Amino acid sequence: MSMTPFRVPVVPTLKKEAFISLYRKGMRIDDRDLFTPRKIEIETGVIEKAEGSALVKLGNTKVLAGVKIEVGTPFKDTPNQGVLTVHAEFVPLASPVFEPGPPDENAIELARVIDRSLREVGAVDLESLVIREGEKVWIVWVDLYVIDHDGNLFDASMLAAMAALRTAKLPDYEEYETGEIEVLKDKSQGPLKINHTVVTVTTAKVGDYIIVDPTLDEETIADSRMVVAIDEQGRIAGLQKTGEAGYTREEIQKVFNISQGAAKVYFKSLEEALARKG
Amino acid sequence: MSMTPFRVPVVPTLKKEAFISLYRKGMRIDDRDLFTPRKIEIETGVIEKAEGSALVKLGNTKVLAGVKIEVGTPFKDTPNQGVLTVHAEFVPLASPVFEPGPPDENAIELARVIDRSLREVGAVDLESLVIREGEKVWIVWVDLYVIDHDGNLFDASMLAAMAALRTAKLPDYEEYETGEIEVLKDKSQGPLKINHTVVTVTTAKVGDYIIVDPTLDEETIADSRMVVAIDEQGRIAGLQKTGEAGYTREEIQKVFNISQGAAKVYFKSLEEALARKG
Amino acid sequence: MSMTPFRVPVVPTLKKEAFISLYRKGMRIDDRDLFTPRKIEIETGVIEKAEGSALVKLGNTKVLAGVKIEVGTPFKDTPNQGVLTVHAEFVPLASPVFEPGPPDENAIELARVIDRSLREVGAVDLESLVIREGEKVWIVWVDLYVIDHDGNLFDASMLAAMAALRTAKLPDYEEYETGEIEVLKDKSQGPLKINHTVVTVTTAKVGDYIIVDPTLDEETIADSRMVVAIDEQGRIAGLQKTGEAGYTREEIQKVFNISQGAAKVYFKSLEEALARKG
Amino acid sequence: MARKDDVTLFREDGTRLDGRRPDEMRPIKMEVGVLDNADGSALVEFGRTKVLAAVYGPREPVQKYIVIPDKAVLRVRYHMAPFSTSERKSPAPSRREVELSKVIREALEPVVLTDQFPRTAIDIFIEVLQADGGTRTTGLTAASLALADAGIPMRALVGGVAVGKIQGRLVLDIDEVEDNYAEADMPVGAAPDIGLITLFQINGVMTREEVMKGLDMALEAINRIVEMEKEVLKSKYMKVEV
Amino acid sequence: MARKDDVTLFREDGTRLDGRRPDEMRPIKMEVGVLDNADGSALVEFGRTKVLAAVYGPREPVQKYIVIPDKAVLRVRYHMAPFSTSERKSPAPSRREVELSKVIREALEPVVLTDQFPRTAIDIFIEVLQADGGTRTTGLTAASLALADAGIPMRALVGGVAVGKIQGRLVLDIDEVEDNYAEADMPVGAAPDIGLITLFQINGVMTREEVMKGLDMALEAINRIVEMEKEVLKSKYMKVEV
Amino acid sequence: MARKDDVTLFREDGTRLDGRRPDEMRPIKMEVGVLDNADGSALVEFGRTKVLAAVYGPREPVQKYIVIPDKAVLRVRYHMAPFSTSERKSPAPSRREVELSKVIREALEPVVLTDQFPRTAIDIFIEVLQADGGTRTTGLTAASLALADAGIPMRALVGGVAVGKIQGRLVLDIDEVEDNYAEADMPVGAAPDIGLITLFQINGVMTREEVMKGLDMALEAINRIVEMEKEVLKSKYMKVEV
Repeated sequence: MSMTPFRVPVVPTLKKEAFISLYRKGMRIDDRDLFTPRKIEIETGVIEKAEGSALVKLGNTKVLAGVKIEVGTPFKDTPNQGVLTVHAEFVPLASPVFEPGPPDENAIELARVIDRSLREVGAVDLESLVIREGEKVWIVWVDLYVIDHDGNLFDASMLAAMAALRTAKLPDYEEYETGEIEVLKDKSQGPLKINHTVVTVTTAKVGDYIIVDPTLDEETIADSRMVVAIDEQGRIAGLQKTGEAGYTREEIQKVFNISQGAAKVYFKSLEEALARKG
Repeated sequence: MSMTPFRVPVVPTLKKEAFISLYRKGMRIDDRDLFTPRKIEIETGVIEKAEGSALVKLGNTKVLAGVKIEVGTPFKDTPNQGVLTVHAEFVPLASPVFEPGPPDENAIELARVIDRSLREVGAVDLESLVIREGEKVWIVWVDLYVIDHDGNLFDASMLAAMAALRTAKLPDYEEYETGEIEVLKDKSQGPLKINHTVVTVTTAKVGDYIIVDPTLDEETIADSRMVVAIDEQGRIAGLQKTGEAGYTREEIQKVFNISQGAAKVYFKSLEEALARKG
Repeated sequence: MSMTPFRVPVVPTLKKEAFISLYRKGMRIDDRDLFTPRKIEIETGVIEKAEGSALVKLGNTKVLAGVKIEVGTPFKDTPNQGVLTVHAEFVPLASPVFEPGPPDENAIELARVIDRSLREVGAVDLESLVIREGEKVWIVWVDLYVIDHDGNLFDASMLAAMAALRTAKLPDYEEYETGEIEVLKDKSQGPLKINHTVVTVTTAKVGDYIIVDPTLDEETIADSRMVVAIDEQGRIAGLQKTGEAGYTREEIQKVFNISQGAAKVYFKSLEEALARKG
Repeated sequence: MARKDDVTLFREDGTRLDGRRPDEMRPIKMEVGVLDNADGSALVEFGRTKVLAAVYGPREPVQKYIVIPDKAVLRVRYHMAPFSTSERKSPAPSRREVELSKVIREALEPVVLTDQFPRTAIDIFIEVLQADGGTRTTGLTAASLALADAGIPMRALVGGVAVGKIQGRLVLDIDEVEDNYAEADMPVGAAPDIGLITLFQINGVMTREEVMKGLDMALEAINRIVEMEKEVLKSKYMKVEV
Repeated sequence: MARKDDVTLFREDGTRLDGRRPDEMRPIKMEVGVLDNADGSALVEFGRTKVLAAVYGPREPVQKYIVIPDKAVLRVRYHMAPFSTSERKSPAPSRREVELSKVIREALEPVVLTDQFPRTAIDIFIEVLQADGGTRTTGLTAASLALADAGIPMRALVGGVAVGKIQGRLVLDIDEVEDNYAEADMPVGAAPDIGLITLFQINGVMTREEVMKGLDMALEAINRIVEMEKEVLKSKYMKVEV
Repeated sequence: MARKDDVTLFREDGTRLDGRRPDEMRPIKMEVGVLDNADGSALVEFGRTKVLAAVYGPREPVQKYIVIPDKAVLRVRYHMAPFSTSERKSPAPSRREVELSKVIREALEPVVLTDQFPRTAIDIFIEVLQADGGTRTTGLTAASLALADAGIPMRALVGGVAVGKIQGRLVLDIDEVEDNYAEADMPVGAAPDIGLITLFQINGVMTREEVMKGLDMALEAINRIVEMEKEVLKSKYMKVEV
């Protein structure tokens, strides 16, 4: 059952007014303009035992993504494809309000939005992950681990997922006469085949303003958010309105303008980090 | 752990006295006599995508039954039989006191009583559900969905289950050389083979009175209830005392008298509805 | 999440002082000295339908162990070994503070300490439990059922586990041409092969004193406990510090002295009980 | 579930496989006060079926919101030990255990004087240690003894036994093998001193005459079971007095 | 997930497999007040998709700690009946159902006047009885009607419909078969009377132009859906008056 | 579990496979204040083992009934990230994680001055980011640093390390490969400044002499670990002062 979340009623109203009066001047509390994401740091290969990994810092938000690749069974209706699974955990060390336990609706929504965007652009070449058609394929697990929450978990998570996938290696294996597959964890067949790259851009609606990459403070006073997935060609590859307010048609146009701009910043940071890596 | 349910202590006592003084005159608040069930409406085929389905209205109580038939593995000790599984959910839209979550003891008891009665009379011809002995059989799922609770969920659920099963179609399938079975959802082999029909009759004990088909108001003030399953031949095909009071031997005799009478009403309604359909 | 357990703050302090002043004289409330376990009663074969079973009374603490042996699949990395699994339940009839539900951290810790000790000494001959290498092996379930809790559940549980295993019989089976295995519950291949015997000795630290086999009253006021597993040769076969205080190096030496002494008492009781039986 | 007609559950002389007459119960053992922590406890055996029951209360429940203002809440858990059955039973409560916890609670509600202890809980924990047929009725009998042992005021003691219909014949106190081949199984619980049947289920097909005949067999046996309960409680009481 | 390019989802005349034009909705049925216990209820059908919604409240929630001091808590459960899908759906809530419960709640938050009922809960239960595409938007429509039927004050009614992109073409109100082969699926919910889009998701790849064109198709359809809602509510209201 | 005797874990010169002497630890890295939201945090690495710890509190717990009138409740969660192990670990807490959460909590109880914060909770979250042996002792070390970083008053800092017995020889700070072939594994946690061993487990068979010798190896190493903790905390403190 989804439930209206509790927000302290008085304080945010004052804060919201203060924020809006800054927005009116095109400014934000952290000296950004309305349309620029925070500083982005992307470090890959941070978990050597994972097939791929990345730590993304988006301002003070930190998300760790780990890619594990294991042998499993394909879905019945796609016998000639590997499997991609995205899972997100909001571990309690990331925020005073996260509680231990199974993923809540926010963590589930995040994982599903990331998962759909990766899937719909065909980010991972699933056809290349077949070991024996209909029987044995590679399962690619993308685990998103939010470790410090200062707003905009979607964009940081997607960058981390993408950076981890782009640097992931496919393990080698041996096939026995019995048909059993043994994964050779220490040997690699080469990089995991990635066909497309996608980012998400989250904007928040605060009063009449649309701002990109909201901090936690801004999310708290925001009316609603829009998460737009965008591929290398600038196409829309997924979208999720999340939050309690509605949007006018005009606001949606504005969201697209802002998102397509910010997407370029994200793509640039990502490609630079990956180029540095090798 | 089963726990004494909470009942408001004062109001029901007054209501109970009022109801009993009516019973003394052979009357009930809804103008029925003590031994007649409420108006019964049975509509089948309400969920086209299910293999069988029925909506039963017993007074204001409404129960939807859906039958799904899938391929599965037989139980080890009955390799030459299909499998019948009954599941009940008291979804929260049915009553202000139902909470979302896994079935509670009442829903589990209801499903198990219905399941046992169907099984014991041999309602579904399980032998006809074998695809490959010991390996592949049809699994018949009967899902009972209580959507409006005004008392006597047992009888309404059993009528719904029976009507859904009696109108259910067995899907056709194709067997591949690999031995795999593909179910052809849009084609049917013909009706699911039903060998016997069974109904349950629920009576409530209120003071010295035994009344048939209690409403929710009557259940609230009842001392106890007896659910008697009865087959086409009038035999007892299952029984469950449910509720907090005990019965004398004489009261049990009386319950059987009343139940065998009411069973005929249920059988008649059921057969008429099925005849209209077929 | 593990949480500091609640203890009433005032009463135990007084009780603790009273207990310590007895310990100072080398005495305990139940007339034992500090280094002697309570009276031990071991009865085996109490559950005829289990492959092995034992009821152990250690003072007023009572633990029932049942061994069930079933056919299953070996672990991938040990294809030529059977499987030993230890599970403990603190059922609510054993203590006013046990609640129904899945095992809590105390029951899990107990099961894991017992399991590790049995495993590390090689108590059960796992190699003798292979039916078809890599495919079918015997799974030995040891279920520990605490039914009366008066302290020192570890030692009573280990004695019960050991007595049940030592008297357990391996079922016979029939293998069909299809490769399926049918267990013949009523026939036995002979005793389960046991290679080593192990006991645990629990001591409690109360102030400056180390006492063996604490009662529940003593556990309540104890600073900490040490569970030492000891094999037939007097070697240390496992250890677990459990409880909220730390130990000095000297205290640990003292714990070993006391534990190795008490282990002999446990071994003697166990062997006598098994000799009586056999 | 298997109902092979080629299995014979009766010998030529009409007795059952274990030598019992159709109306004969298995040997019954009852012991009270077997546990130290519980306020009351009992171990009851019907043949190889062994059930332990313990009672705690009346006490304040941990979850205070469950109390009822004008009486005690009865809480009953029927649970099977993992080693009690032929195949190991997972310790998580099954749907069957959930149902039987309810059925046994409702068999005790008419006899426990819960209105003497408003706003409290009386907890009854039933552990099946060995299952060989008739566990719910053995459990009910053990619960009755444990309640009495705990000094909980009761209108009357209750006892229980199951009647089976096997190859057309009614038999008392069926065991597991008989149950596997029975046409019907009818567990009955009753409080003979107040003339009330408090547990009543039928699983199977019977004529009404068979039901009433079986019910009378059960009630007659329960009379004897409850007399045994009284003996056991009296002898414990007397022992205490000595 | 399957996207076989050899499947044709359009006939030669440009109509869809079921004969609809690209911008044509399936037949819609709406009925309110279908349940007796609920404070408000509605059954809505878009073609073979059938969704039942019920509203309870404003009421005091059982778990009192969830209340909010200055408004009502909206609680929404989107749930699929086990028999609603081709393969039986396990009744335990799936991750998809958890997400859609949130998405639908957030589509209702902007229209329900929750600040009129502080410290209460308004519970909206949505049961998908038959799933043939568009269940979330049909559910949103049913929820809107059930809220109105319960007399909960609202800023505006909402309705929803999904637009799909199939073989490069935009089509309105896609059904399950179309969804299986769609390049993109875009569910939209809106409150036309206050000009707000309150539910908006895209699953798939579209150009920005396609999105805006599809959004306009959806908004135009939602206008008609909300008009139907008003008709149904009016006729029920009038009936009551008679 | 595998203990093949044909595997050699020592080189001819007596050093281990990774070149370490038997009493040599892996390279250790410690960093504090790595997270912004937590009141205190630390990242500690022992070779390839990486553990992150965060502390929140003293704070009022959400579930108010868990408080203790005369001291703070310590709550500890030891948890492994799904990507931390060779085979992906399911995120649901395993029985092992439940046990280790308790063992680590009990290793911290003797040093945290919980009586200074009655009726509050101090929450310690330990996330294993990469597991290569010694995760519980690395986690304990990280927790000690995070507590100090959070400004929680402590009697002393604690540190931990595991000693292994491999092919009859005692070795310090065993890694995963060594652990897989070890005869015994003995994790030790201690607070050298107050002379207390606060975490102590043995998994395997050892003589008493071996245990004491291994314990001394561990305690000597923990002295060094705790000195490193002090250095790291001092340098952070000094940085803040600048």
